[in-house]
Amino acid sequence: MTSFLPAPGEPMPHYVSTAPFDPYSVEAMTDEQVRVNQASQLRLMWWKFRRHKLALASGVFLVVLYLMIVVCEFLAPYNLHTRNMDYIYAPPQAVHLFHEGKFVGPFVYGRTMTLDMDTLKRNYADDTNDVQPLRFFCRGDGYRFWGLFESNVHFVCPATGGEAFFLGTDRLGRDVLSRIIYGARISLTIGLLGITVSFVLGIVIGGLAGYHGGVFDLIVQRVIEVLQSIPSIPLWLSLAAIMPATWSPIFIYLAITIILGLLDWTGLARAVRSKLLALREEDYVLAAQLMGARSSRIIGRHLVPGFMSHLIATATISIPGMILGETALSFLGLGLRPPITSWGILLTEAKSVSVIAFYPWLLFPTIPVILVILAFNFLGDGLRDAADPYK
Amino acid sequence: MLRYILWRIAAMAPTLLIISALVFTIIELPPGDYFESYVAEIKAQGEGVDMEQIEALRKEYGFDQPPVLRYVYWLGGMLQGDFGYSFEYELPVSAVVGDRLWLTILVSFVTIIFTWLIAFPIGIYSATHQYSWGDYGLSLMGLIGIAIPNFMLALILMYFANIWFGISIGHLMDQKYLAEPMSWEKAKSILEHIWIPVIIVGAAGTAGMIRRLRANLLDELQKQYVVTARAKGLSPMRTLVKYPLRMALNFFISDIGSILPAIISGAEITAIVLSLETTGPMLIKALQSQDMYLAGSFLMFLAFLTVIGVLISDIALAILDPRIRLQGRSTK
Amino acid sequence: MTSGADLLRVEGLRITFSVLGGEVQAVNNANFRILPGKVTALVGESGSGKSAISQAVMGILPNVAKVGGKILFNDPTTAAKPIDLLSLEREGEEIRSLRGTRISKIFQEPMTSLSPLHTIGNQISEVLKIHTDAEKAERRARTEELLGYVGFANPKRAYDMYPFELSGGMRQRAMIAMALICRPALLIADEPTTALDVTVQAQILKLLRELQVKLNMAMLLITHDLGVVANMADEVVVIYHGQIVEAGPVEAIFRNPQHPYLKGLMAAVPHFDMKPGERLKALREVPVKAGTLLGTSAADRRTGPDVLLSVRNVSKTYGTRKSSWFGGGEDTLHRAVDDVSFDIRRGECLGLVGESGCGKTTVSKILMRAVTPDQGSVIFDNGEGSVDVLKVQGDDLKAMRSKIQMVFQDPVSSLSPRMTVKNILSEPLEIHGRGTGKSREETVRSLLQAVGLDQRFINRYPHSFSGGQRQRIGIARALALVPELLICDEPVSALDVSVQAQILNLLKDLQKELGLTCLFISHNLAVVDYMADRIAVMCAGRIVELAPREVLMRNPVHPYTKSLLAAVPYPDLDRPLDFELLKDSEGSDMRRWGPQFRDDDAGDALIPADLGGDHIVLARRSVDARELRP
Amino acid sequence: AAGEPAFWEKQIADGKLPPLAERLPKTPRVINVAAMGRQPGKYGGEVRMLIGSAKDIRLMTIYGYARLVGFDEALKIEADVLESFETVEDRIFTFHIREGHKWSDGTPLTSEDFRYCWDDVLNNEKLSPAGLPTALVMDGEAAKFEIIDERTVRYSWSTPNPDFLQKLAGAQPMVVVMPSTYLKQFHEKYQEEDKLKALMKEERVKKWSQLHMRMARSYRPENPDLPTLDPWRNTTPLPAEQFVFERNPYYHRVDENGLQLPYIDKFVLSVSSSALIPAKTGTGESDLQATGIDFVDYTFLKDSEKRYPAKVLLWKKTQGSRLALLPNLNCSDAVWRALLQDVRVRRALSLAIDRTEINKAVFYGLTKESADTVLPESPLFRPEFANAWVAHDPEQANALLDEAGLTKKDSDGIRILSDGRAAQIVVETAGESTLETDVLQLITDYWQKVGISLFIRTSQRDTFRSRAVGGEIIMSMWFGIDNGVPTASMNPGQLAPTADDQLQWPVWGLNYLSHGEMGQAPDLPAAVELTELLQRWRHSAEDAERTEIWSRMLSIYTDQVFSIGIVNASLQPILVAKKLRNVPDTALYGFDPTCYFGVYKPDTFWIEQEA
Ligand SMILES: Nc1ncnc2c1ncn2[C@@H]1O[C@H](COP(=O)(O)OP(=O)(O)OP(=O)(O)O)[C@@H](O)[C@H]1O
Ligand SMILES: Nc1ncnc2c1ncn2[C@@H]1O[C@H](COP(=O)(O)OP(=O)(O)OP(=O)(O)O)[C@@H](O)[C@H]1O
Ligand SMILES: [Mg+2]
Ligand SMILES: [Mg+2]
Repeated sequence: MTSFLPAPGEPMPHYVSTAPFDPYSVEAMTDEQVRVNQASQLRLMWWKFRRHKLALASGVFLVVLYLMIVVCEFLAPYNLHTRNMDYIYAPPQAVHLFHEGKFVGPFVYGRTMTLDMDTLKRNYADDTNDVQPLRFFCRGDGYRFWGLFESNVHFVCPATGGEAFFLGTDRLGRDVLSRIIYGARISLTIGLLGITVSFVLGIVIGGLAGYHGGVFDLIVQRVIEVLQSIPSIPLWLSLAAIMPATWSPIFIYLAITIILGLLDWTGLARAVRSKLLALREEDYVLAAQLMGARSSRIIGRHLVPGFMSHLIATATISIPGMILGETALSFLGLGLRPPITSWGILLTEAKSVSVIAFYPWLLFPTIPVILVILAFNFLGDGLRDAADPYK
Repeated sequence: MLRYILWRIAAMAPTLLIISALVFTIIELPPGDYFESYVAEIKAQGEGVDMEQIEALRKEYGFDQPPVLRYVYWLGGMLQGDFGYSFEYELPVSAVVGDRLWLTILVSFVTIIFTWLIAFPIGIYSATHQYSWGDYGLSLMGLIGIAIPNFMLALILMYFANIWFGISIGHLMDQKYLAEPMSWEKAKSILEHIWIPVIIVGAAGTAGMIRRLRANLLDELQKQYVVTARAKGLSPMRTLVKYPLRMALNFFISDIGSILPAIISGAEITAIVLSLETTGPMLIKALQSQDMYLAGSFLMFLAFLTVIGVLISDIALAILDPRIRLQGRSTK
Repeated sequence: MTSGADLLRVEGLRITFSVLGGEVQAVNNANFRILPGKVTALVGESGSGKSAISQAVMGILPNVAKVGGKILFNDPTTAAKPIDLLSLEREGEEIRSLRGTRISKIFQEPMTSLSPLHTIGNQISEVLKIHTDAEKAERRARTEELLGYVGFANPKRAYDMYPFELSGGMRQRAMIAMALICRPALLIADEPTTALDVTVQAQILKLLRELQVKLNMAMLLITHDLGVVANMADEVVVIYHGQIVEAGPVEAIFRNPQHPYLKGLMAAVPHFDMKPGERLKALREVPVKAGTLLGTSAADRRTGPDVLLSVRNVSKTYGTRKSSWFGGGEDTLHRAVDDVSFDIRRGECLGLVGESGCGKTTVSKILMRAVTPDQGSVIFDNGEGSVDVLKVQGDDLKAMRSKIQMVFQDPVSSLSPRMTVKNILSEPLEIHGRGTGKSREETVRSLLQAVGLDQRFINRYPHSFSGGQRQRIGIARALALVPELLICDEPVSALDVSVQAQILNLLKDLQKELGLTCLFISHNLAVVDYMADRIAVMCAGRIVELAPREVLMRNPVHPYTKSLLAAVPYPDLDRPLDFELLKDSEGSDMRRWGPQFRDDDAGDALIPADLGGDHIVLARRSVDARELRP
Repeated sequence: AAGEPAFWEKQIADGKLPPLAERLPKTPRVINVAAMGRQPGKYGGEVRMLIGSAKDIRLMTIYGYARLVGFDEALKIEADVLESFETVEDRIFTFHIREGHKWSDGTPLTSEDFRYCWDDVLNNEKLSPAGLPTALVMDGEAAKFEIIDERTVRYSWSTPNPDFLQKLAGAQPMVVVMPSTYLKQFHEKYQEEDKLKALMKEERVKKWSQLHMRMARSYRPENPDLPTLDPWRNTTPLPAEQFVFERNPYYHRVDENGLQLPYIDKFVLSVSSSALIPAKTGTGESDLQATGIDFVDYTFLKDSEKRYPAKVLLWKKTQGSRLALLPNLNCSDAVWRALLQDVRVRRALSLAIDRTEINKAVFYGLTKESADTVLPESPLFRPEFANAWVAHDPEQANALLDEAGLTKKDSDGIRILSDGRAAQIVVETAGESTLETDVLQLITDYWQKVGISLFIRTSQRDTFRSRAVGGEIIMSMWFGIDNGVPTASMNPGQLAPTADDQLQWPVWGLNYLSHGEMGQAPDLPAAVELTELLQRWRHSAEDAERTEIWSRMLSIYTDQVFSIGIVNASLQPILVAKKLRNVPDTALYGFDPTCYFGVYKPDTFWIEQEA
């Protein structure tokens, strides 16, 4: 279109557009717009979330992981407690596809162990003549699936009579990979319980204190102060000492996690409170009040969303603390005990310098921990963006 | 404001009182007492003990009296600056703690500074360069830092620091400097050692801080007042620091109260693994052996730090945000 | 060099916003120019892209926006060639050295545009800090001086105040001060005076004029107030739906409007000579099917006592901080509302006008129980028994909340930033349990239609709307519950006259059909004149005059009322504001009022004097009513 | 002078210290180093050692091993600090002090020091509120103490007291002599009240008895001023993270060349967390290390030989069993108590264990599968003790359990108890290392095969004793008898219920310990017999009789399987710096009776200085 503008500095002509004018005209909506127009807020958020590929991938990864912990008996090549006394501290075994240039499918070489009596080290050597093809959907260690029915089908097993330790074995000859797979069960569930408890408490209490202020806030603040003053380790020690001896270790651990959750809300509550102290002065809060909204609604619908990013970040960042929380407990001799295992336990088993020096494969459990933490964080990022109106 | 501060300080007294009662309960909670664990420890080493001697000691220290009375004595003592007696060391608590307190505070402060120095720039960078490679990379590093348990990080760092740099394993300094007064050499040795605990203890906090700072900043960066600041011609950095960062600091400041105690207690495991000359291992040991006055006084010290921290945090919050400072007065 | 003569030249500007589900074309091929020292007014419908253009000039469009075209800026102080502002690096050195000093902007929404954590003095003087080498003390002095110019009674105190302590108009003036402090070559004023009463507005316009002359400052004036345009502009550009439909010298535009949109606009302006019952001519008339739309029948509304709400002797004092923080308790007190009494009658519309910062918003908030007064009572009686608004609790309170609703003065901050329009509008219905999910969505859609908003917007967040659109969301929300009393605090200030007409008509219809009672706060006297049955005039926390509309308009008694009426700008080139004359009128300066209206220390308190015929004026006890008559 | 350690040169030159001849007793104890099969050494050097807590400075008292009388390497009692001693019927003990023997501060050691200890400390109610140590009381009769002359004292009883010398020779010796000259200043009888008050204030204690106790503690030498007779004396006051022990200038032993022992000038003990000790040891931070490192660290330590000039030795531990399961015969659960008191059950549990596999998996096959009994190194050893019920025989185990009435099994194959519960045993362990839990996991599997399920619970060590006494513990994992290399003249108390920390019968032990006031007397015939045998031993003065009693007790103990031993003769790695000489390559390692290094005379260790 040509410009009606006069040359610079020249007087302005009177320009009138000749385009047709209809005050009632509206642009036709594209299909996309119609869809957006009818969608609910959740759906909108899902659409926005979908655009964040990494978050999506993380979400899928986590879903798969959680599905996996349901069937870990099947996925793990060995049982949690299967030992092989002939393969103590065996390093990871590589999976090969070609033997002497010929394709034979996935297989591992058999191994021979020699014990060096001078240094008391076990040395393992691949026996390249002993090809042990892996079996899939095969029969191996028997287990009781979810304590319900007997089975012995595994996704992958070593050749009959052979062994395959993809991530090596520990000091009792137990398969590290299988233990990692089993460990996920505890690590991915119990810790999250603690987070949930502390989050709910933190948001509710902090929200009420920040929104209402006054005497309630005063009391909550003092309670928080008191709770924050008690460091967790003495608490663990005392709690562990008074837990009835007859409770099973997993139950005790569960109880401690929940109690910790019950005590851990303070930091979050303070953050929520101080943020709300500021936010509650906003006009939109007043508007909601004048509509007759109850505090729960104002906190839940108006204030907390404004704080969502922080909450998501805090949640994702406290996940490692919860997954690994037991390592600190175990370190003090209070954590989970065999026969149960978790990633934290697997890691505490590697608590001497000699492991780092000689058996570094026992550090493998850090990898799933890192992956899970990354996944949760990227998922959190995606959620944050989905909830962000400015995106 | 002044009145508020005075009032807050006055409110600390009852809080501390309640805390002291709680602390006492927590220490009392586990069955048995110091003498019990003392006997156990001695016996575990195959030595013999004279139970009657122990009984006599128990009387000596008033363990035949009801806990409430002992609590009152302890509290009374503390008010007079007497923090009680360590059974384990058979010395007054104040004598036992000695240098450890200063080293603890040193480590904690260095850690806090380290955390901030790293977390703030990275957090800001991550927020302003969301989804850039830098954002991903730095986040990744921080997250890996928290994904590895402290004790393991400690072992790994310690081991490789020894292998690669020849730094002696563990501790805050070469042990030959332990008994010596401060000197250039000693300071150097401390510097050589302190980075390991600082990195380990700081790792978790740093990552947490980066992520939360980033999240909070991302929320603020879009606000209209940021646009206004840009429209004034303020440079992006200055804009960020003066406006959104200050807003985003809310969460950070509200948490100041627990930073120091969190670092001190978060460092406990690390301190044990690294055998640092800080209060952490001593506290844990005291708790385990039920050396109750030692443990109790430590805990009260931590509590005191917390309470002071919360006070500072409340005041800082009021300075930071006038809406909080003038709450209840301005609008209602 | 010919091109040197245009200060700003916008050529083929295109702005699109990408939103979920597609793109919004906000500006489409806009061309205009601004001459140095001259004023170009940009008028147009709400949401037509005016603010977007101004943002493009400043380079502060949000990330989701895409821009095309050219914006050439030719700084008269430098001899260099014109710079294309769009080609500059987004946050680069070059553009930053222009922002704030050479080009500055008065933002449309002053509340959110100011940081709540910093005093306004700090925020204003910061501009000096960035662009000049002035020392701290000097910066403060210059800031205070300017605050005085823009009408702050006590600039020293104002310097240390936080935005949330200021009234809407005061924030706007702070914003203006911020834009002017570095004496820019080009000032973009986006609705600079919407929150100001006419006297202050006149004062500001005068100030702008002076600067324009003295500093050769050019101005891009974005406004809906054709009166202001007529008084200020040299050239006018009319924009509709992102497209420029008419442009030309102000003379041509006013005397010879051509485009149907502009004609409609002119026709929609409310004026003082309207006959009772005459309707405004909106560009688009939306028939209100009030009954069905809002789901309540009006019949049962008409019963009940005559007075719906009665306000007696309410006062509200704000403590002001001393600038030092350890100042302890000796705050100075500021009376925001001072012994105010009035009634709102069932079915009427009471207009409330007055000086900016005189306490109108505070009064309205007291009625809503958003602010607790120091003393006084507010009784609400809709026939189901009277309730003391200030004391009611629990379910009664909730019930009352559904009957009194408010349209906030600042539309942005009163909308939850993280809720979509749909959620915002259906929230009151949810709270009070009205309807089902489906029926609520229906209601939301009809509300949107009623206030003239596109259905397409239903899933957008508040920040992606233009000022006027947001204001309409606020109105729609207040209407959702079909309240009995609606308090409107500047409900149409951000709307162009045509949409304003549409909204005003809507309110009128509702009033008629539903018996809606209304407290209407506005600075636009013509609008108040159109809407109100009775009008109350406030000054410095007190009601100085209250009378039926025609009486007040024809026969104002109080000197403040008179000066208000004198300061109204008319959209008529032949009735320009006489700035010189205005300076001499009394305005809100009490010292220049006649002695009968003055509250001297003589202990002779002011009381409302009844002049008969519902006409009340605040005067000395000892003065006879007849003396007050002019 | 020749033979003067360079360490003291300056002090002697300054006149602060008399020359060697005046410092040594007239008849020093001459250690013929060469005759021990070692190399006579040279003075000098410093040995670094790591300890887990400040309390471990007591190790120096144990390592130093200067006792009135002490064990030689063959565990025979010989005079050490004493010039000589005479015994009559194990009843009358006469001690002769070396002439000119001095405490480490130069004050002479005389019978006054014995008297002070006897009269003013042991028999002082405030200082010894619990009365005389048990070894000084025989059947209720306190010893008779006489001073014969300045250098001779005598202790006597009317019946034999075989424990007396043993106690004096122990790792933690009974104290009967104290540096009276130094200590009198802390005694109310000898010190003026206000001075005493001042001292109490200085030391921040409330009672003079506390003051005295603290200043006089010799086992854990926390008081650097306390004169000692040990080869090294502490110079660092508490609290500290590093303790320096330096040579005692008045030490009473010399080598065959007339050099005053010890050869080594200084021991530097650094406190480190116990978890770090292996790592630090493996990085060359210790010159002589045994505590804090365990068999599992061997590989790592061995590997460090490549980098640091050190070698790792393996000594044999003296414990009767490295790990033993102790069924609590006094547990409060009546059903379990009855079962555990049934010898068939104990035997079955023992038979069910595959010790060979445990040995192989956890100990590289280097230990010996054995019942909890004495080691072959003991003259009392007999193969049948070691082999009692240790064969891996699940069939017999099953049969025994069936016999014991546990015939019913549930669907998982776990036996059902008489009250219908499944046979689940919670085994508690202090679990300081993973060793215990690893072995327990293996045992879990073995027991599973005989229908017993095992649960592992780790608990704090300090509550063990009280919970065991309270009957809360059904079974625990601990180590076996402390002293696996006893001689007949050593007290066999560890085989009978004599203490409340014997987790297999804590209540019976408590009864014995409290002279029948607390707990319950054993009612199980075998346990009763053990108690009676112990009584006989205490009253016998004949070696032959004692040997017979020992055999009988060992036989009962192992046949009855009162503790289920797993393996013994496990190995203790000892890290020794290459430059450190005279450390035996193989030896027995244990607190009791070899006092860790003690009986191997660390004062004869020396450091080869590089040229
Ligand atoms: N961030 C955004 N995202 C999406 N759409 C936007 C955004 N900002 C503005 N818009 C849309 O662009 C159009 C023009 O907005 P603009 O603010 O320029 O209007 P305006 O002319 O200033 O109106 P008013 O007079 O009401 O302030 C409007 O339809 C608005 O909904
Ligand atoms: N929170 C507060 N703290 C202190 N003073 C306040 C506060 N809110 C309002 N005020 C003061 O009260 C007076 C009245 O304010 P109010 O908002 O009622 O004015 P208004 O009549 O609505 O003005 P405008 O037309 O400009 O919106 C002003 O002087 C303002 O400075
Ligand atoms: Mg606009
Ligand atoms: Mg207002």
